[in-house]
Amino acid sequence: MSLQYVVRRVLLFLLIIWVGTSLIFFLPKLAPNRDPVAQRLGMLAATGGVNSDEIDAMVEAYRAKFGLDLPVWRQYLNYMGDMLRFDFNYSLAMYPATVIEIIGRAVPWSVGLLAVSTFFAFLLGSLLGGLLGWPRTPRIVHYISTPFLMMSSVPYYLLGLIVMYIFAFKLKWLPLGGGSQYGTMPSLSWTFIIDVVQHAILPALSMVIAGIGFWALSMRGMMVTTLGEDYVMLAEARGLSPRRIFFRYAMRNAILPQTTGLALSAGTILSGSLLVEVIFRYPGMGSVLYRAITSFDFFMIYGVVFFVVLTVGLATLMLDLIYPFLDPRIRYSRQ
Amino acid sequence: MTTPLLEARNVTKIFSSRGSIGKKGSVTVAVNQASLTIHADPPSIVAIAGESGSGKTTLSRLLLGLVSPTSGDVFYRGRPMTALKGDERMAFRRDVQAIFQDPFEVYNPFYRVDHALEMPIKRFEPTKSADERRAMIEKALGVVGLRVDETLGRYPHQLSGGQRQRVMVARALMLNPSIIVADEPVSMVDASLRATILESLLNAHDQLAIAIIYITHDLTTAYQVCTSILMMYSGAMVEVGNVDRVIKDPLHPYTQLLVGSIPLPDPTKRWAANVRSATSASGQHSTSQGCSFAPRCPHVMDICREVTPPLFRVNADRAVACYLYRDAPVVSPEDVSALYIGA
Amino acid sequence: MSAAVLQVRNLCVHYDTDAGPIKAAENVTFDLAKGERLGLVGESGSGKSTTVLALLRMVTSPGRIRSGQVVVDGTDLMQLSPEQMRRMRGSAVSLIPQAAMNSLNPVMRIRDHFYDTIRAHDRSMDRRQLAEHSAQLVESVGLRPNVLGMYPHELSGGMKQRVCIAMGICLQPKVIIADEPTSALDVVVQRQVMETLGRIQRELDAAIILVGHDMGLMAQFVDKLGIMYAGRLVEVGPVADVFREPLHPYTRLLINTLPSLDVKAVFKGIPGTTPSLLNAPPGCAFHQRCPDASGSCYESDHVLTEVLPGRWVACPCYAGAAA
Amino acid sequence: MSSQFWSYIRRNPLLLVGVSLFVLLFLFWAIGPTFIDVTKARPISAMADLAPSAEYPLGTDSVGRQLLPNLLAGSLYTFEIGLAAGTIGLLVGTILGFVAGYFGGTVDSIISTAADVALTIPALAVLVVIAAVIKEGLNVRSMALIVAMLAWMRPARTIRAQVLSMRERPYVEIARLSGMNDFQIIVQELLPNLLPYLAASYVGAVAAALLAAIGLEAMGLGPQNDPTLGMTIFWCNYYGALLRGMWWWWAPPIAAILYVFMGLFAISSGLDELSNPRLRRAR
Repeated sequence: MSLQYVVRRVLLFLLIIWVGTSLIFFLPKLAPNRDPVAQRLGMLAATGGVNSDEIDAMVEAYRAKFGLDLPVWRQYLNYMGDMLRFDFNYSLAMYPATVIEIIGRAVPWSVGLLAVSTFFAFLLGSLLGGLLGWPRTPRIVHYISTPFLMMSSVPYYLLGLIVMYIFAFKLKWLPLGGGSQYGTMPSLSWTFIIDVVQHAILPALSMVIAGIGFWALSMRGMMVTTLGEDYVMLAEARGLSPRRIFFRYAMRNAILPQTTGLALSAGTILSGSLLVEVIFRYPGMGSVLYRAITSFDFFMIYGVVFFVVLTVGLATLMLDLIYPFLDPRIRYSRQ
Repeated sequence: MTTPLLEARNVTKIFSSRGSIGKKGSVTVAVNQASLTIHADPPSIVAIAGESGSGKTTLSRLLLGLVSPTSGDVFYRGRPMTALKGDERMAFRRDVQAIFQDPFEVYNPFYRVDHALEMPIKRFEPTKSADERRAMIEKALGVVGLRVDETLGRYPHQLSGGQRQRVMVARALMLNPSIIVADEPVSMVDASLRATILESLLNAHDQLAIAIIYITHDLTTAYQVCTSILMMYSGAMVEVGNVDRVIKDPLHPYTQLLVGSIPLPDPTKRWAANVRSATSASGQHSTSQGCSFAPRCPHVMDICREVTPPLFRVNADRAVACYLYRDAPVVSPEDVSALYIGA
Repeated sequence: MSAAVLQVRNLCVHYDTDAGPIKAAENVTFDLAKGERLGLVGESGSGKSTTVLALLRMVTSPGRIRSGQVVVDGTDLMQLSPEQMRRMRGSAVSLIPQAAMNSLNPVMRIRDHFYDTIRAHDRSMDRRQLAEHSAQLVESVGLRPNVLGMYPHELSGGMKQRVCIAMGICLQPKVIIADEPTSALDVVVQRQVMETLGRIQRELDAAIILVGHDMGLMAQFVDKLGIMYAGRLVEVGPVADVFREPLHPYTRLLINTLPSLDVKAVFKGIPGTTPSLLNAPPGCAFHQRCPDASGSCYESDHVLTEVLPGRWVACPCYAGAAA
Repeated sequence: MSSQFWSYIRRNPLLLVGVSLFVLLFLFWAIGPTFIDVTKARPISAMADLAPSAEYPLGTDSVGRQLLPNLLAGSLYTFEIGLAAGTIGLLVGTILGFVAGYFGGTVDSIISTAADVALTIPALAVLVVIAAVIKEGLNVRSMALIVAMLAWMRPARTIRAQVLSMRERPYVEIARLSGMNDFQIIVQELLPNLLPYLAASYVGAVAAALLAAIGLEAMGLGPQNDPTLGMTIFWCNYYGALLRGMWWWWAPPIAAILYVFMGLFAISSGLDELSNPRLRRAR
């Protein structure tokens, strides 16, 4: 892998973060009714409350950094400085908690759910897709997989509502929502782990079911293309067993574009998982975002959006850096 | 002397794939300082021969104005190609026609074959009525021996490879060009159908006075069709001259190697086992300096690796870019054409 | 003649389409002796590629082998179970493919291609033996052993083709099928690759079938030539005899079309086009283009018959000679 | 031509299924309003929390919307948003894709990088920022515009890749030798061959726009006063319809969304087969 490749990928990553962060700054500026954040702050200050002094101080600090008397570029520099230091200010709705504290608590839940369900969806989906593209696969597999393929176009959270109704509400097999039993403290005990897993099953299931079909569809297409390659034909002529051809020659090569697909879909998958969290009241970033939206907690919204962009940016960067290890044509190109 | 129809003067074409994000760029010198002159009167009939990667196809695309040179100039009737605008450019487009290698890919799969024949008339002679167009097309198909009812109204995949290529010949002839650049016109056509295509090219030259540039890797058909030949290796011209002399008595070590490797269709003349004059091109890249054939050449000398050899005029109708012949006078690029015009 | 190592009898391959069967190979019959070189030559659509696939029993749907025998060293491949057939591929009959550019798995090292091939047939070798054997093989085709550690895209076209040759002989097959092995290569490399192939084949004393459309290459390489036209084998005979005195009218016309360095500006083609293999009209497949066609040619197809010692032809012009 | 079309449709039942699903849906939208009073989709049109009955075929919700009119109006609004956003996205994406693929060079680098960046940043995240700021002012039209802003990248990418591979085809060179200029080549030579891809991209763009719009709405970031399907799901979630056993509230919008997505899926699978040259050449 050439250094140039790594540098270019890292530059692309930085570009993504920069564009994403700048959008968070500039998009609200386009709003017709001036600065919604200032408005919201003014409203909070007017209502007063227990911490009215601190709120006044916060409003003052905000005005010093982003007041309308400041030129936009100064505001932008102040803003970028804050972002680089991960300083997203206080949560407007859950004052005096800071945005970063709340996000810090939510991130592990989100990443855990997202990583596990994407892993299984990708793995099972690719395997199923491989089988569907393989001529020796029995017809029964095609029939069984049809519902999965159709489900691929359905948004995760709708499936979430359906599985929730069936398994939690009607059958009462699994908890209705949340990340763990209400009131339990996180610990490394078996009871807690089992509790967490039980709560994660339904949200994960709804993402995996829809995901399997999605990956199976694209894998099937890739598989058909790969099977038409000369090296697969020659592998058969060399007397290799069908098993060997399936795994080492067909699946191995068809999975490469799948990985690229995974990087390209990272944003969509993450968006979907945020909504699943909302449906299941799962204590991740999705629920935080949902609460922030309903309570006009702008600092919180911007903080979560920044983290979402960061997560997706990091995920694609990682996938892009792993890819050359899967594909020697890139690894060894023109050294 | 009249103004040449087409002239390439010291053209170099470098392809650099500019790396997009995550991809590294690379540089290929496809054509290196090549000069070439084609006359309309009397019409030249020249073969440009070489193996894949020799730059022959790129040179043809430079002459067709489909790519522009990195350095050097291509002239059409004395005017630099880049200066051609509007009507002049349309005149050039019509006057310089081409036949390509793959007789399937030259057809837009969306249309019937008629499209390929109608489109140029519509563009070059917009005043022609539908009936007049039809008459032109039918006449052109007749010239190449195709029956209208077996050709028109069909999709490209419904015709055979030979038929498709003959339609392309008809298309080129229909426009009354001064020159046809034929890039490997028969290499993807079955042996039994090659003859008709080559014959119609030769007829176009003999009877319609159309100049022909025949680009090929196949020395036997080059020998059959053309009077002169330009041998290319790695973007440069290595041997230029009368086709009989070049092929029957090759002088450049590379031409010798190539001629010796032709699989002649004669079981009594098999490859002589001991004539292996050059090593294989096992991937080593030619250096920027010196003769690009030097790494494979059995007669390589020190100077070959240092200075690129110019063309040496060995006799009246032949020049060779090899220091084995350095006693002969050097030919300047402008004079190269004298070697193969009217020969 | 010594006992044939390969006997092909009445091999028929059809492709089923909505409009009816396409008879891609019809009654293909020939013998091949140990160490013999057979050239199978034909234009596009002549059925030579289909025949290659059928010899390996690798015709896939919608195609199917309708009938015929392919006997290698006394074993009829058509009677074997799929697993038995798999074991024959590569070990009894091996293939050197047409498009060497894409014939190697781009994400596998050359080494693993060899290991895969050997292990598919023989699990007894350990890693060291595999490595030694593979190194010998690549050296035998004129490559250095360090090629084994490379990936396909690091090799030139000629080197890849040599790798494919080495892989084709690694189990010492009795019959090697070389399907246009040099069609993507330049003439200089082509000559070198063909010479390597010839040397290896002689060393193994294997029989070889060279499939292609290039009569020049056939003239240079093979002992015996089979001409295919429209799915049928129309003539088989010693290569020198066929070139000197072709018997079938198609062979005669085909040889006439070949450009040579002796005559200039004379072009002889074969008028007409290859007939459709779908719903082919009765009679000899060549009758529409044949200058000598007469009565029986329009009615029935002709069987390949030995008209002179070693010379087989499917044409009634020589029916008398057969008697 | 038409007989060819029908014989093709018969061989491609998925396309037929997809198209039929949409024909039925259009009929529902066309004929529905004559039987169903759409104004009853507003709050306080009836008693709250009523189960389905003869009077209220799909019941009512917690603020007294009648749910059958709600479904009729909502599905139409939602589809309008998807269609409008998908159309704008495809149009912009196609133009950018053509420009990038055909002319290459710096223009291509800029467009491709922009598409890559925009594709990586989750659309939902950007949309959330926009929608949160102008939440009160959202209606069906502004919703469509917001979603359209991030619907152009995928079409731009696919079209660019296609144009890039077609640009070097010999038939494009023949067209140039026939005196055609760039514009004529794009319109007459390239575009017709891209029609199947454009159709498939269109379906994909509409589906993606729907997905984004419904997703935003489910977060509450949608037209507050129009009963789109996504907003209905938001209200269900907001009022805990599922936990209260009010299946008649949440099930119909889900069924409607499933219906639309299945229809789009069937059409796109059918078109996929159409645009796959290997399958087409076999005919």
